[in-house]
Amino acid sequence: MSSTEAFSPDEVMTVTAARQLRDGAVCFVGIGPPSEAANLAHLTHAPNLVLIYESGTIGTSPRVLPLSIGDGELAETAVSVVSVPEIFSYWLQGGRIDVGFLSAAQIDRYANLNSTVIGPYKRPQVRLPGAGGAPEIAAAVGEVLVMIRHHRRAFVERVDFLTSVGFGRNGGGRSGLKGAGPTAVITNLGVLRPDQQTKELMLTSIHPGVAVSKVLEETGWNLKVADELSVTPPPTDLELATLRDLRHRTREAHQSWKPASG
Amino acid sequence: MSSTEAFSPDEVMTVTAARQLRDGAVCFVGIGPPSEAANLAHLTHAPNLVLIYESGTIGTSPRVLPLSIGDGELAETAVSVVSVPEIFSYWLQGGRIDVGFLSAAQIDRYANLNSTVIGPYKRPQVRLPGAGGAPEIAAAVGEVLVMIRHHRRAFVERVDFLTSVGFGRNGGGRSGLKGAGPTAVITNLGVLRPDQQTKELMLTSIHPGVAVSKVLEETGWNLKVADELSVTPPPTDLELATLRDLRHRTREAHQSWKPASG
Amino acid sequence: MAEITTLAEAVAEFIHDGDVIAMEGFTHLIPFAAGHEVIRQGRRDLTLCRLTPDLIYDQLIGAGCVRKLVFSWGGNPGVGSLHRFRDAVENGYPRSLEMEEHSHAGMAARYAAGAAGLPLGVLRAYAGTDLPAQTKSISSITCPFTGEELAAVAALRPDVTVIHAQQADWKGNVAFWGITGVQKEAVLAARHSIVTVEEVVDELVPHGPNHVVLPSFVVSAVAPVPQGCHPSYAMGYSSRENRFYLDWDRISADRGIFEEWLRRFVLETSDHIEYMELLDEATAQVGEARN
Amino acid sequence: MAEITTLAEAVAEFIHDGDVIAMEGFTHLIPFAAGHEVIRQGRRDLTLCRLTPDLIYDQLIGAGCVRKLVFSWGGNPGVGSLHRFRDAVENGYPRSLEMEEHSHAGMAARYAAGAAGLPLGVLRAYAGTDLPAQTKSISSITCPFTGEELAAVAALRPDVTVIHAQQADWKGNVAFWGITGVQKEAVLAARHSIVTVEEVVDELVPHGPNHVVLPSFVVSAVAPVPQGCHPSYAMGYSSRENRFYLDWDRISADRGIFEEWLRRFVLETSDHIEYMELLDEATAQVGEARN
Repeated sequence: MSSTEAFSPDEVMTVTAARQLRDGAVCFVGIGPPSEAANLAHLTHAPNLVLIYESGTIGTSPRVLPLSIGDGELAETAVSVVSVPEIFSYWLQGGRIDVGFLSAAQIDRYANLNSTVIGPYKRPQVRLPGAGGAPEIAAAVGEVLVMIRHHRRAFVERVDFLTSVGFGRNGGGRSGLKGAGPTAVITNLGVLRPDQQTKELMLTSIHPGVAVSKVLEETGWNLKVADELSVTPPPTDLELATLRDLRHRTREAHQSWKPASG
Repeated sequence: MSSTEAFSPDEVMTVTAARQLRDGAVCFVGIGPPSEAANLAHLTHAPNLVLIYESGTIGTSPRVLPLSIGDGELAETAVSVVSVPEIFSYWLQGGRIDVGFLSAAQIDRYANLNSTVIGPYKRPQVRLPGAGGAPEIAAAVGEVLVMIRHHRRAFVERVDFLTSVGFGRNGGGRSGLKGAGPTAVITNLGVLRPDQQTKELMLTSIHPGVAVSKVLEETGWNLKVADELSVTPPPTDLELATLRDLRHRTREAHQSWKPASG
Repeated sequence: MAEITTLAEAVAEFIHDGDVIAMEGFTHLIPFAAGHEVIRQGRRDLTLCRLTPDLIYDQLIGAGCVRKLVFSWGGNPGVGSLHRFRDAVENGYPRSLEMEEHSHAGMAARYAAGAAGLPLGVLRAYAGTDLPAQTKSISSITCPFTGEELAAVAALRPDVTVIHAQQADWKGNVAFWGITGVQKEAVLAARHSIVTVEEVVDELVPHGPNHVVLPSFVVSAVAPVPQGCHPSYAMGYSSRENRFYLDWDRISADRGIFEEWLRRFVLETSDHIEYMELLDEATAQVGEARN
Repeated sequence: MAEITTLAEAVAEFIHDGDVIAMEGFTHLIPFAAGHEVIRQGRRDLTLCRLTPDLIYDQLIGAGCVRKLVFSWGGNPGVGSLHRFRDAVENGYPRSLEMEEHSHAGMAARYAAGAAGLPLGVLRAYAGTDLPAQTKSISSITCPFTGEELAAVAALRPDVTVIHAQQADWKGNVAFWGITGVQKEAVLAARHSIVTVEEVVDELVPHGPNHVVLPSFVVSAVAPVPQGCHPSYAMGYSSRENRFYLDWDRISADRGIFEEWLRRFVLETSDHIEYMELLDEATAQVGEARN
């Protein structure tokens, strides 16, 4: 089960993201791939992972993946449910969160994210949903994990709008912010991490069966590759079985559900 | 039952204070005489009076008078119980309170109140409990009712410490504040109200059987007497019976209880 | 004190052309029936405020009721775009849409400031982002104790806030529980408030997690509207109809299909009961057609 | 994650000489047992924070544990003065007492700012009063939107917050309900927190009005101490012992009587169980003597 044929790119992406979460961490989760990764971690190596959703549900244990950030099961299984103003003030801004997930339509070499517009703000070609909780997650959590599918339209030289800050337009943009910022960008092709000094994202791990040239081709800037490029350890049998079982349960519960990163 | 022998000075004080509360008003209540007056109003002419205690209990209907601001019965009979930060931010500061009660160790001619120290702040002769909720009640409620027993040590030319503002040291101190400030000072001898223009307190009503000279003697400044000085209507049979019944019930429930204004 | 009335009367009395309106509900308890009634009564030039202007605001925007949107995340949760919202922003259809854009934290702080009677909320927000350059209601203050610069957002004080709750009692006290979002703050920040409820009960007793009670004296009108939050849900009363969110992607993607849907389901129904009946019929027909 | 331990161990581990400590509880759920344990362990030079430093702080001040008091109302509720507090302020006995004095609204805003990770709280407060002239942690800001001047208070961030709650579960999640005061904010503002509880239960289920749950990861230590809030009360577990508040007026009014009380009931008891037993005995004797 560890051959490259045995799992899909989105499965390795989810499994790799899940592995970043240490047991006992307090994790601010969004819907879609982050929720899948966090719940996978919770069900495998991190049973004491604390899952917090921005709907105000703290310490949830959903049996199936929620379809929305405010599914009833999140409230029913939570240790505590608080208001939205409180989740952002006392919990996120209050520095109670170890790790947060973000995604976006565009990312640049300093891990700045755009989920607002493609094109100019006043006359966009594409109006995206907007910031949501992202700007303050980016600023306040201990570390940020970014999950984003790898293609040239997403990995751009310059984001059209800076919705949430990675390391700023020139890599020096975190002064005054508490968290460490993005520590890993997990894609369906590999993992990028910021250079310790320059904060520029480098390819540090490549998923099994993916060519470096493919990653470079799908990146819209001149992506640096780490001297010690590793190959992502493939999903274990347990990880794959748990993920697939979770997806199966979710599909049974929500007939309209499709794997968010699939 | 309307002869002056039939009721005590503290009873007429409580009844007179209760009458200031219109039915349906939202009232921020303190322990002691204000609580007695507000509950009397609630049991007589103002069944829709909303009682709020600073412990966070909104819309209470205690069967007996609470001994502390946070008695269990206040929570048990409340429509809603909220935290102390919330009661001060969303409810008091938020402008949701029509009328608040205050008392103090000292009051001056502009209805400024002192409940902090007698003597200099750093080396007081008497250290009093301090501000509590008073400064913001004084500033934020629609109108303030002051209940205070009338004697020369309390009615002073100049308060030793300005704990909560009436009309400021010179009568012009409410700029920027929302509420109307004190509209009545109810004592065991009479009722003082601010002059519309100067904001200086004037004796506007005298309780049955009390001589004006007695009030002037117990006031530490040259108290003005209204041209149309009225005599406080004596407590009705219903008011007296209700008040005494409330006190009786309270005494039965709390054996250690004594009438707070008695 | 809240009056117990009908939704139609409450909208007629409290919501006027040009008003600033907040219809809140975070995934849970979204006041859809009230949104439809605003469309039926033909309100125009509204400024709509909401953290997550999902389907309910897509419908109002598409119906031409909206001049300005104050928001922080405008998508169809778990599905994708809000096509009527995008059509208004990208193409000015059916009319151009002014925008005042924040983050969730900023919007929450704005309502909380409004509820607290303050002109501003102070928070750590927007750092390093392009939002402050676009949004006038974002500024900054300097902490007098530490010298730190912090974000300031202008208080949000809607003319009317509309929410859906599980219960009210006959005095007009309102109770809701589960995911309670920013509804309490949005109601307390507003001059008036309309609450649709699943049912009116004799006595409110604590239910479920995070039970919130709004006393009657902060509520203007209570209107019983069972399922008034469909396709959102009311914990203890209904489940989220995820299928509708998926269907909406198709309905809203095309101007003609949307306008036909709006005419048939909203403009030509008289109230939420008729709307739900028609929706049930249509769903049954689709079900049969699929079989 | 909270460890479930004894009160003595929790105090020994987390509370040190010179620390800034908040013991909160608004009439309800006041952590008396923890206060006694701090006295037993002989802590000195503490800065004590509390909206209402009632009997619990009167005891700590009289015992000589306290260098500074941060507060908003210092009285014996419904009874009168705190004589040990007054003796310290008026006469410097048993030592002089620094003060940082606020209003309730200001103290609440300071904890809330601490909980929210902000350096300041902004509120309408202290207008026209003499408090800002005495208190360095009161300042002002100007609203960038309206130009209004508003009060600013410095965030309060205790080293340790101590509270009493009705229940915890075995994971260390804590639940309390009824009048919940500022305890949530005080815990979230602090670096560490100690929670004494009436009981540890297998599962926390919503109880009574205003049910608050603190998840285990924001609590440092949970110690089961039944009646740990006596003579205050725990809704659902005990009633307020009003008699003790009246008796305290007499006990605390005289230095000698206070010091004898402190020696006998606190310093020479080993824990809260022994303290409560002794108190019950003494009460029975007084009862007999009165008959």
